[in-house]
Amino acid sequence: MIWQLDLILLGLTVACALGAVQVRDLLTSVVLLSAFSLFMCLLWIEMGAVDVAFTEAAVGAGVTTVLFVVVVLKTERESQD
Amino acid sequence: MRYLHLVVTTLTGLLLIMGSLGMPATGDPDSPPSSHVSPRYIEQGYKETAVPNMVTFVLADYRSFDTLGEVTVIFTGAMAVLLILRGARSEAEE
Amino acid sequence: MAGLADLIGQFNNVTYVVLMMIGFYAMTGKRNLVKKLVGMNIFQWSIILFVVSLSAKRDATIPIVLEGNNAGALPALEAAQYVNPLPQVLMLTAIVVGVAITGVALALLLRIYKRYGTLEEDQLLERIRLTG
Amino acid sequence: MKPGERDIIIRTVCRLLVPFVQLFGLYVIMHGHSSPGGGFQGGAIIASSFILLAMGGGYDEVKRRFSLGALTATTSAGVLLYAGLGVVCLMLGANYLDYAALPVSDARSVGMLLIEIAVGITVTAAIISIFHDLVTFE
Repeated sequence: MIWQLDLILLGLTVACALGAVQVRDLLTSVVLLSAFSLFMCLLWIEMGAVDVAFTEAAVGAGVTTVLFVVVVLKTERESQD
Repeated sequence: MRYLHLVVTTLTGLLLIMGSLGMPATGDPDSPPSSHVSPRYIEQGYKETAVPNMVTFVLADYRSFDTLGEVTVIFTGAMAVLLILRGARSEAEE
Repeated sequence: MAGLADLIGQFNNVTYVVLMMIGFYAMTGKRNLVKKLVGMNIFQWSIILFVVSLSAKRDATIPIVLEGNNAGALPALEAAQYVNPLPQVLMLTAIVVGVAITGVALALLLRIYKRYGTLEEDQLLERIRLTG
Repeated sequence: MKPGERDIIIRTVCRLLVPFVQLFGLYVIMHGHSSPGGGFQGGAIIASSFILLAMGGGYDEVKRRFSLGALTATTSAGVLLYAGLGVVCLMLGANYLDYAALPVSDARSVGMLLIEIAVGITVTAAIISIFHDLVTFE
């Protein structure tokens, strides 16, 4: 564990999460969720959980984003809040 | 009433922060989760199973029942999506 | 220095609560259903962050046995040298199950949009009341 | 260029990448014993190769390569392989899912490899199935 790196990555995840929740364009929100997931993946490599990081990179940042994008493109892209 | 959700969120968060201050510090080698059953896995697992990756042997050997349940959950998820979306199509055709 | 070490040790615990608050706020406060789903994903990953944080150990390496330093004889393994594999196993499966859950939720969203033509909660409630 | 058609560069690069991605997914499943990897990760990687094919060549390209009935059957086949290995152990006189009873050398390692393959089959087929259902819903 390197605590300086830990602190930076935690800050970046919180920033990405806030952006994903607050932004009005849903496609941007989904892409920010993907970035959030990728920072989580880096955080887990830093904590020594390589298998979890691998799963997160393949599943969380890859497949979940594709499923979300399919649904956003099939419905509406704008959100009211 | 408009800001009720903010109040609820803040209250829950404060309670959780208060509760989590008593948690063991991250990286503590003697914390309760690291001192009960996992030393047995780390020290004996390689001898017993001849697999170097600890996550793999705990996932597929010692906790195999658990993984069977998870695989069943994924299967159920795929079947639920199939029934929700493909069932709708046959309903519309009738 | 004990005070600083204690403070550093609580970073992850506090951040998981902050992420969980963000997710909970999105689930309760936002009116768009896709936003609620994004919040649900953040909530889920905050719990995974909490459990994986329990597995970390100072000065420990990844949970894969180092082979080859003395050929033939099995290396003597010490628990303090490797991070705890058990929480990682539990969360590994939780992530993949999360995709199945997200898939089911997105399927329900598509059905709702096909039937009512909107994903905003207040408009949705109004249309449900109108059509009965 | 018609609306549903992709650029030839995107189409060619996606189609060229797919076999390598699938090979890497198989490597991740098979090599999960001594490096990070396993059934869940490898299954997700193989499934994402099909998603890449769908993005590159249009979804009709992918649909020509497998039938829906076979996809559903594959999803169940993984779970059945997993549970069936447990029953095999039961028949050999050991507990359910106790691979040490299998009549091969390094039995627990071999049993784990079979489990990983079963998990990989289920995850691949389940993710492709979910993706297919979401994309083709009208």
